[in-house]
Amino acid sequence: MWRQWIPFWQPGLSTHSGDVDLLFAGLLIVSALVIGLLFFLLTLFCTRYRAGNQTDRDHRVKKSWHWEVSWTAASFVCFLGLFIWGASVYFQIYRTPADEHDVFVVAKQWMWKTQHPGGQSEIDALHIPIKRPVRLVMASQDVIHSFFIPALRLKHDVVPGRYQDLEIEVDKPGHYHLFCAEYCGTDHSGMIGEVVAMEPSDFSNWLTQQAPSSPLASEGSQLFRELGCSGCHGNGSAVRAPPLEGVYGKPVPLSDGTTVIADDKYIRDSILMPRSQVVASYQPVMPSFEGKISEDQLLRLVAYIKSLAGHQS
Amino acid sequence: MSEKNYLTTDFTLRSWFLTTDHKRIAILYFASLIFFFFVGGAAATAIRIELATPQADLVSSDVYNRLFTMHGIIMVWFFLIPSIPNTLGNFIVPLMIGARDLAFPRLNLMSWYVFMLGGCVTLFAILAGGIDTGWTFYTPFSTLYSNSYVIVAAAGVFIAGFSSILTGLNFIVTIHRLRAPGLTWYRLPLFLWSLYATSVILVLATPVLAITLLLMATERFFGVGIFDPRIGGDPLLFQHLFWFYSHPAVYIMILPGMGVINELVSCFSRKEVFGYKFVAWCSLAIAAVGFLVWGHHMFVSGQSLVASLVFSFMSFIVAVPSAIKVFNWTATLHKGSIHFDAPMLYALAFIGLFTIGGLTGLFLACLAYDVHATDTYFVVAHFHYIMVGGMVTAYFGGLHYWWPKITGRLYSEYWARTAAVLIFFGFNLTFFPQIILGAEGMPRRYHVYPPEFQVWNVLSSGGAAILAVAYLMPLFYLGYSAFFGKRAPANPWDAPGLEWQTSSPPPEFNFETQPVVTREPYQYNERFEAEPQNA
Amino acid sequence: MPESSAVAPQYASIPHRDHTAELGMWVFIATEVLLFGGLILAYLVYRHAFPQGFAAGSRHTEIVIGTANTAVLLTSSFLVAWAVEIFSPATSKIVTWLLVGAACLGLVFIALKALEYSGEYDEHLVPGINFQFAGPKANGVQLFFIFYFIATAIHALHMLIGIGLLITLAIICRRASTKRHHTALHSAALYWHFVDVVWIFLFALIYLPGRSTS
Amino acid sequence: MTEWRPPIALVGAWLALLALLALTVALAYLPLGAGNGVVALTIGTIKAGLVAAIFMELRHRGGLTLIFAGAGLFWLGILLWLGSMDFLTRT
Repeated sequence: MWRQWIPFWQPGLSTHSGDVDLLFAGLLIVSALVIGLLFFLLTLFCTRYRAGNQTDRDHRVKKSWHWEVSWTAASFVCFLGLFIWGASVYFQIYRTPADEHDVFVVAKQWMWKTQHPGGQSEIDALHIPIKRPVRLVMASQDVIHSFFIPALRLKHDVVPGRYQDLEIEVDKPGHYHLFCAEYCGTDHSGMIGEVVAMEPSDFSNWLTQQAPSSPLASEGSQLFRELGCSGCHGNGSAVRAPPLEGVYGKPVPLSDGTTVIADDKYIRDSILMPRSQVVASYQPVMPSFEGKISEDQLLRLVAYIKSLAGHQS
Repeated sequence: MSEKNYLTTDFTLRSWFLTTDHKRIAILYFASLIFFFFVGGAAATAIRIELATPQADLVSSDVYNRLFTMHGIIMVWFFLIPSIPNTLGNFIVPLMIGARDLAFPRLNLMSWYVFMLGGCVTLFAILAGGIDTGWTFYTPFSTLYSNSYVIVAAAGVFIAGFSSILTGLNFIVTIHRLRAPGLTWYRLPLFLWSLYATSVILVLATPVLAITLLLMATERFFGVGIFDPRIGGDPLLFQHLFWFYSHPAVYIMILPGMGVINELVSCFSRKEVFGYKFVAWCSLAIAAVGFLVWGHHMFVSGQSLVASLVFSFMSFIVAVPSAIKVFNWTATLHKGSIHFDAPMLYALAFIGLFTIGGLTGLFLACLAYDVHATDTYFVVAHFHYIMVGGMVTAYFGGLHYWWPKITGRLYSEYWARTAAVLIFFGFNLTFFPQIILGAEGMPRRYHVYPPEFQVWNVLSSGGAAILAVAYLMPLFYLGYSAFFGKRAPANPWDAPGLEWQTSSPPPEFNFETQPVVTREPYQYNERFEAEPQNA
Repeated sequence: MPESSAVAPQYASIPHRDHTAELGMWVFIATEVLLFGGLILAYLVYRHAFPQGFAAGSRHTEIVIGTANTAVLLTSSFLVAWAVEIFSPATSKIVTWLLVGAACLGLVFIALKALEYSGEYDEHLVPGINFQFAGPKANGVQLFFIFYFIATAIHALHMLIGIGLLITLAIICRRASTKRHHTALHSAALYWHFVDVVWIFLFALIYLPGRSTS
Repeated sequence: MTEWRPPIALVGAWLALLALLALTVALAYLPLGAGNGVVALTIGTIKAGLVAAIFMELRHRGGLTLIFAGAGLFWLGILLWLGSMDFLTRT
């Protein structure tokens, strides 16, 4: 990478944060030039043309339009460049992540609860392996929160009522701040934690050392039975409901003629609002689980349905 | 004085509280705004004292949250938005266009009463127990989770909004219809162009705030509503509606400040404003394009990436006319004859601070950097550079400039210059560290914070102490001058504007005879000797 | 204060005052457009998200009352426009009756609206008070009815203000009708027509969707 | 004594409005799919235009009044366009 050749340049904690830092430097340089020019002119004019100072005040610039056009054009071109630069990095940061190592994040007043696919859960902390993209699937139990890791220059709001994907990757082991950046009530400033990035081997050690708990998918499987889902979706049931084996990640034809990809969001919506997107050739008979199931439980069910399609989680 | 002026026509309370004279209404507004400024300022002081240490030692989290909410609500709706339009604008607009009053004087008085009603309701909400939603009232926190006086506070803001609309309406119609003979659009002082642009925003954006707050309050009252995620409502819709008002509101706050700066820069460099037509149209361009950028508050909220892209682009576009203005003010100084009276010091401070505010705005408009900087102290510093460094500084500048006209007295130039310099340094010491804090990632609205941020917070709190003293100073020397200052002549700055053609203070109906305008604005006589003012 | 002259001191002449007042009214109407605009945005967003629910919700509104109300309001607007057109001291009696007629039609509108509200209350369609709607479209229907009640309530509030204005003007015309009241009447008429226009759009958004399907 | 009679334009506009009302209600029952919404709003716009042009006398008014009347609509357009853009382009 050409960036290594910039003198004194520290590559960031990740590719993305390095990009943002570079952008920041670019913005700083532009700002410094503008401020420098402006303050120079202000100082120059204020000293040279202060009242009582005998100086040449004739031949004032009267025709102004070509000055106006030139500095308008200059600012515009400069801004356009910054816009394109910023936008391209933004799209890199927020690109829809591929199916990677998933971690579920549930935000609630006032804590972060993270859960690994193996069932290991943490409060106000997140352990991840380095140099490997991790996909966070985030949901909020109550109000809007915002998942913010300053060291990664990365942030995303977690809005109740929907899932939010975010990809993170850290290149250096260490402990990094995790903040809630969207004001969320009394203990907003207490909703902080840390992201611990570890070498992959340390990470797997850490995973195995955690309090033994069943993987998310198996907890989901248990819920699936407890909540009565298996009564209809299970094999050999009397009610005709779409089978869930292998459905995750596949296109699903809907009764209104459209198709959706059965991703986390679709599964979540189908549990909470089962009749909004009904699978073609099935009757809309499923009851809504809105208000009967917490975000934690939802995530387990999603993990279970994913596992039915042979996904690791 | 032998002639009666607007202050001496009548001394009864009734003559003040039932007046339809725009000048007296301006004074009523002025008194109210000083009160609200110090209420909001007191909250700010408490916040800065609390943040001097990383732990919670002065107040609890709940109190802290109520403090910054109160600071925001009071400062935005009860100080910044009405500040220049309703005091200086109310006083100066009819004088500047050679009219005897605003188009609808009774509406003008009503607007003050509506404003005060809104203010009282909001103060009641604060005294009864406060609001802890932040000034942005984001749902679903405000509708379903907050245990504070949200509806009352929203009602206060809602009511005050009507006052804004009435003022904006009055200005628009006045500027269209009541200009003196010969006063064509291109002969209008630029202050009026910017107030006109401000009024357009007031009239077209405020109703959206009204309906948004109404929807929010309804949802809170009935426990179900349009933004409720439990029934499929979208909290982002609230943010869209809220920022459709609140981003243009930023321009409501800064455009009048820019307008004042035009007057000051040209008066104290004894030259016409460079590129008059460009500056005039830039005000309208800012007002119009300012409506297209609100989504830049939502780059990390989960709005669609396409929408973010459009809003970011528009945000860069709206920066262009602001940049043009800064360049034109600088060019105005070129080959001028610059006098460093107190108003000019404020104007120069404005140009510097506004430029820093504008440049930090570019950082935030830039999508990828905003992901890091939004909701941190970077944003706090940015908008304080615009609102406080820009607007409040311009307000003080304008206040000093027109003070002789308003009160008929001259203030102490020495104290005024001292205060201006002190404000400049206090301001930078308060808010520059916050830029750094933001870049390092300290989130805003944090009551306690990790200890590594303490150094910059202590600096900021120290600066705030200086700033607090500096803001108190004008209260004393201007207050003193209003009663004991030297009598001001009609035109102490030797300025050509119509407002200087009548006596100081002006008579009840402004002009004895209808003035007629025959030339462009800002035709300054170069050899002006400032009045010896150190009374 | 030296009042009692024909026009307030800031105006040069009576036409000057009248034009100024009319301009003020148009600015006010622009404000009002944006007030309803916020609601319309909410409507469009949710209709896009819940097309079925909004169609179902719409089918639960009373199209007969809605259509009758639209006709009532259009007619009332017509009467007001007529009154403005023929206004002069000579025709003050007719003008008075036209305004009273328009105001009465306004009251008919409000009465029909109240009837409709009570019907919806009985059907348990009032969100936040007694909303009950079974089935898959419940969320969309509920959002539709939240919009419906807020929009029509704000509209009805505007109607009440307008009725008050019309009655006031009718009384003025009855007592002492002079040329200078033409401006007041004209401004009130602009407001009344605007309320009418808002209803035309609310009618299209509330009552018409989903009629062709079931 | 004809001065009390309503001008023909007013009567015409009133009748046209009632006719359009009947038309829009009738068309709402035709199964046009997404076309129903478009038809309803188009007819609504025509009706609003009639009210504005004839009842509100915009056809006799100068440019300034037209600009003021249009400004509200223009900004309404901004609100609806940019406001719905987010929701229409979400993935």
